[in-house]
Amino acid sequence: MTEAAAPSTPGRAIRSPALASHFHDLRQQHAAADLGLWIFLATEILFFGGLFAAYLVYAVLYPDGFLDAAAETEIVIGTINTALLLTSGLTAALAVKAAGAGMRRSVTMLIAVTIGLGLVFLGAKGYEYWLDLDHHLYPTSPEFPLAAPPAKLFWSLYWTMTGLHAIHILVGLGTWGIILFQTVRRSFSLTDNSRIRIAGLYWGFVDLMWLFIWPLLYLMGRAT
Amino acid sequence: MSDIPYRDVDVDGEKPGGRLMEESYLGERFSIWSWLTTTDHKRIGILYLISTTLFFFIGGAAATMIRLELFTPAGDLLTDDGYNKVFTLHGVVMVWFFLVPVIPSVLGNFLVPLMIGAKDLAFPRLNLLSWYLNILGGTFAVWAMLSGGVDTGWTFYTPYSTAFANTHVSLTAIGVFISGFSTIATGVNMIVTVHTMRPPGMGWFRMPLFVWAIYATSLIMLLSTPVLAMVLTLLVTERLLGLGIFDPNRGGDPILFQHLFWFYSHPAVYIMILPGMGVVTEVITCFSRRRVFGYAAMVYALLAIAVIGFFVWGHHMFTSGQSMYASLTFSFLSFIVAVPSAIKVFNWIATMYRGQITFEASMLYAMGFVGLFTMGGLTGLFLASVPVDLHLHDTYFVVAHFHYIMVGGMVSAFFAGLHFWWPKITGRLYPETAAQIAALLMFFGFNLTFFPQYILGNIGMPRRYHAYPDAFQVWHVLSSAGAVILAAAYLMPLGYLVWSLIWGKRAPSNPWRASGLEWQTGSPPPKHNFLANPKIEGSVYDYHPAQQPRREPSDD
Amino acid sequence: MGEVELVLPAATSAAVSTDGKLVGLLVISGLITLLVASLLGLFAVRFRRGSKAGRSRLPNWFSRELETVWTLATVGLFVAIFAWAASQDFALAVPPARSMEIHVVGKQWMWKAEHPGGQREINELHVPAGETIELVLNSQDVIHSFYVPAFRLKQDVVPGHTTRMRFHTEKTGTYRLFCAEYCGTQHSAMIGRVVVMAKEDYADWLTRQPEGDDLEEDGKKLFVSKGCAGCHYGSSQVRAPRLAGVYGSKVPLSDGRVVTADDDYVRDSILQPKRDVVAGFAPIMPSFAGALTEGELVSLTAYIRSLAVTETAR
Amino acid sequence: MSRATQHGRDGNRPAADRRSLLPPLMPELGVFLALFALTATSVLVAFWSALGGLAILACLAIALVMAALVMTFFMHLRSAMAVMMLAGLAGVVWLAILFGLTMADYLTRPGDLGASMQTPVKAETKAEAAN
Repeated sequence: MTEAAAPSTPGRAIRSPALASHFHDLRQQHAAADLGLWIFLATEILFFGGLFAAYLVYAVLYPDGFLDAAAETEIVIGTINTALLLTSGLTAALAVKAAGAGMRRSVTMLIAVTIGLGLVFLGAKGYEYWLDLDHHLYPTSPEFPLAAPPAKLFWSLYWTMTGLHAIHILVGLGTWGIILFQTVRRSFSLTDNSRIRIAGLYWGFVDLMWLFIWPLLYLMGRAT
Repeated sequence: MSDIPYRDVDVDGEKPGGRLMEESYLGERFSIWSWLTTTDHKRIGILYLISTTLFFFIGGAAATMIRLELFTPAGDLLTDDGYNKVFTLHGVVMVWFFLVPVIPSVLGNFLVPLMIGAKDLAFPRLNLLSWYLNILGGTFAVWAMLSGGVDTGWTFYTPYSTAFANTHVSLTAIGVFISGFSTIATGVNMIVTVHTMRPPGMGWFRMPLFVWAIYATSLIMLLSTPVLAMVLTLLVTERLLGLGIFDPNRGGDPILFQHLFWFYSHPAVYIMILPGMGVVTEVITCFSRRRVFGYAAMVYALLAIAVIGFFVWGHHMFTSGQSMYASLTFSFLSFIVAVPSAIKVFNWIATMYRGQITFEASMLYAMGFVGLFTMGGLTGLFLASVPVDLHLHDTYFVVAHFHYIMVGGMVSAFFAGLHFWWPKITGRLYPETAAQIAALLMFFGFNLTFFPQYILGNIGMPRRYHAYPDAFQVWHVLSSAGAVILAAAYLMPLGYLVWSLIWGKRAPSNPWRASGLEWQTGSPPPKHNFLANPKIEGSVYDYHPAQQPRREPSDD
Repeated sequence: MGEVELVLPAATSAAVSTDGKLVGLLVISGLITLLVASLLGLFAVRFRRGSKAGRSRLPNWFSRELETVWTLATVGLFVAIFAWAASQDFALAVPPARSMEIHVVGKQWMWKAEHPGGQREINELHVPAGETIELVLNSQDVIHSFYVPAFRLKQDVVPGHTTRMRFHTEKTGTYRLFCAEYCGTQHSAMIGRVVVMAKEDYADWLTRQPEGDDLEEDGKKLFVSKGCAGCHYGSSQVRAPRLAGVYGSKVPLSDGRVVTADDDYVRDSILQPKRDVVAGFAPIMPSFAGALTEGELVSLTAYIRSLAVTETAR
Repeated sequence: MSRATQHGRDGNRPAADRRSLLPPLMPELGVFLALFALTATSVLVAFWSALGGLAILACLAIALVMAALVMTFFMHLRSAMAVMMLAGLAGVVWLAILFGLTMADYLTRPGDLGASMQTPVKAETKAEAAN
């Protein structure tokens, strides 16, 4: 990627206050930021991958136990949440696009909608947790309703997967919140700064993980 | 001992950097606060040097207690619990707070931008954050130790760690988890820097092998550490929240923990050794005055180790009840991953062939590295073959094997690098004779400590034993005696290096007349690394006859 | 005391062949180490700065060829060692015609063994020489590892799994037994000895053991005392499958699968009765997990196994 | 930072365009509709396909397609540099290594996998301990 460092960039970019002193030009700086985040996302894939590996092993060891246990999850809430996340994925992608075009009003609105959808997601998740606890679907609950031991494995994975995903949503919402604040304050250049693109990438990843968590936890064991 | 060449000779066209102390990264606006908030990769390298040294001596103190306890067969110095906590502390601190960060974060941080001719790493603030995370993680681990310790061994095997240990397992695991973020931050920084920050002229195959080594290491860090993070998360949720997925009472499989754990921890061994290989390549080429033998082969070997290293983790599990077919596959792949390591050893030796070899302390360390790494690597073959491993697994043979790699290899390489770049880092020359004595003492002490452990393993002494049968005592006494020498040898550099900071001679910008870009700037370098763009010309390791007097002018 | 030990006795056939591999590897790696060390030493002396040795430049093709040669040589050598070592695995994997089963339970911090005749011992294991013996290993708590250096064998004992360790004893003697997998506070006290005795001595030893009921007898008593007989016996009220002749047969399950009733199946049916319910029966049996010890389970299984033998053609 | 400099830097588009409420909606909106359709398909497959317990495999296949769409369009992998695709790919390949070699153990164990797992017995009577 030496090309990125080639000294053939227009002077406009070099003068930008968004350019850090150790970079040659904005193109190099943006390439570094994007690559950095993609690499980070690769590590995130492997982070969740450890959990998916555990799921795979136990689903192969105890296929019936897992089908039975998965039938107890709240599929309606899960599916609504899928729709919410996909919609927020759309608004986030559009926000990135708008930022590239310097459309500040549009960026502000799209980020606000993204945050709103994320908050609704968390709200639904919270309600779902409340229902789960009400049904004693917590592995240490003395009244855990499912008899086969592997059901507790499934529900441990359920809480861990959705919990870690929710933490990622929280981090994403925090990031969006700060960026929204900065956008409204006009404290950074939409086009020269890569933070909206970075946040958009991260949010896309959070979407992506849910796309796999959703079938594994909610769509399992529904066939009649 | 040997005459030290080129001490007072500087490169042609000396850059103005080294002359003015106030321009250097060290002297500029000195205050504690300016150091704690610095984003300069060189200063962060120094911060890491201080913290890893601290952790090294904490881990070393634990090692000393282990060796003292094992002096006699009966468990007399420590209680059994105490002993278990001490070896756990030794493992946790040495692995995660010394070996993993030491070369990438100290030397890598300091040198990678200098070596490729960049002003800084791509993400300077992330770099600083990584140090704070490392310190925070280490604080958790040390806090766990001070508030009663942890006794699971650094491997945290379930179900002992989840359901039976009453010690501070979660606290320690959280500490290691946090340090994992630090590792990932460093890895991201290094990879992005190498990809995007090289100036024109610094092509991929123009990079010094140290940079390649850090690049390969970073790949492993990034691809393995997240799985460790997950397995520790699962461990902690099982302990604290009852979300057990390794619990046999629920049909959980403790072997799954081992799979996930070793998916990280075997590649982590290469995180610990690859940077050492990079350092040794720089040192051997410099003091042999030779271009490295087989540059391309060295690069491919590094990358091959990084990739194949992920396919061999099951050789830690031959006795666990893992399927025989899986064991044989892992065994085969483990033999294959030894090939690129062997290639590197041959290349280092071939680099010395027809060289102009001098024996500065770094060269002594580097030669020690080649020998000890060879022994550590070859004994790895014993453990890679299934029937022999059934006997030697979890014995002192394993302990000796990985200490040959980690201590004989990695620690030697770190000292080689520390001495080699000390003049660049501090602007001071260290006393050569003292350093040479320390290097030899370390080599001797190391072998006396760990060679008897091969024999102990072979006669059946299991790991992590607090008391042992009398028949093993002779070898334990030898080992403990070696440890005393080793401890003294480790204290020596602490003394003379600190001494050199105050009384050492000022270093010229290129005391070794080495070829890397880092030697084209002042010692210590100025804040922004280079006052003028460094000259990237010729090939890497261009140890040219014109730069040095040689007897045969026909050479090269 | 304090004698120097350098060579381990080889008490099993595996030990003899492992020793072969070990010595072979020692010779190979010794030679390579010697080669590396002497080249390092030789070059360091011969090409020290200012020495008279010739230093003309090597042609490029030479270094390429050399690189290829040693790469291929290393690959060849390592693959050969692998194949040689792996051949032993394949040999060990073939189950012997007949073997003597001894149940061993590892728990913090002791080894408990139970012989086929019901004789029990703790931290000791007596076995006859010249026999193929299969240890059936279970753990009651954490992972342990059954390690007899003189056998050159160790096998982890993992809770949740039944692991097996098979060996053919060759040499009589008393050998050390260790727990090789770290298991907690008194890990280093989880040691004992394995005594390999001549067959006659072993038979003699067995008779001298205190009155241990044999496994089947033990199991029969448990079958009554733990309440199994209440349902699984002919006159009982609750509908539950009879167990005579079940062992070793194919059992149709309520979900359509057919399984073979072996040790693991019996064990699981006791501990997790709802998992594999026999066709035609309601899943009403309670789990006995926690109500039975590992030893009691072994006895119960042995009793159920014996029912198969008595009922079918003997 | 002054408002004037900011605006100067916010691209070369005319001011009116920059003030419009939304950026061009295509192709993101189209992709979004496709994702919704796939979500619905996934639910249908999960409930009413003839695959029984294996329906989850079909759902995961659909999830893969959806993930590819999200990466390509929402995460702009389309216009990213090759090395970034490589980074993402590395994550997936290494995941395959983790899954593959772990399952290489579990799938080649002798006997029925799930049935060979047992519940260890924790409680032990005093008498047994004393024995």
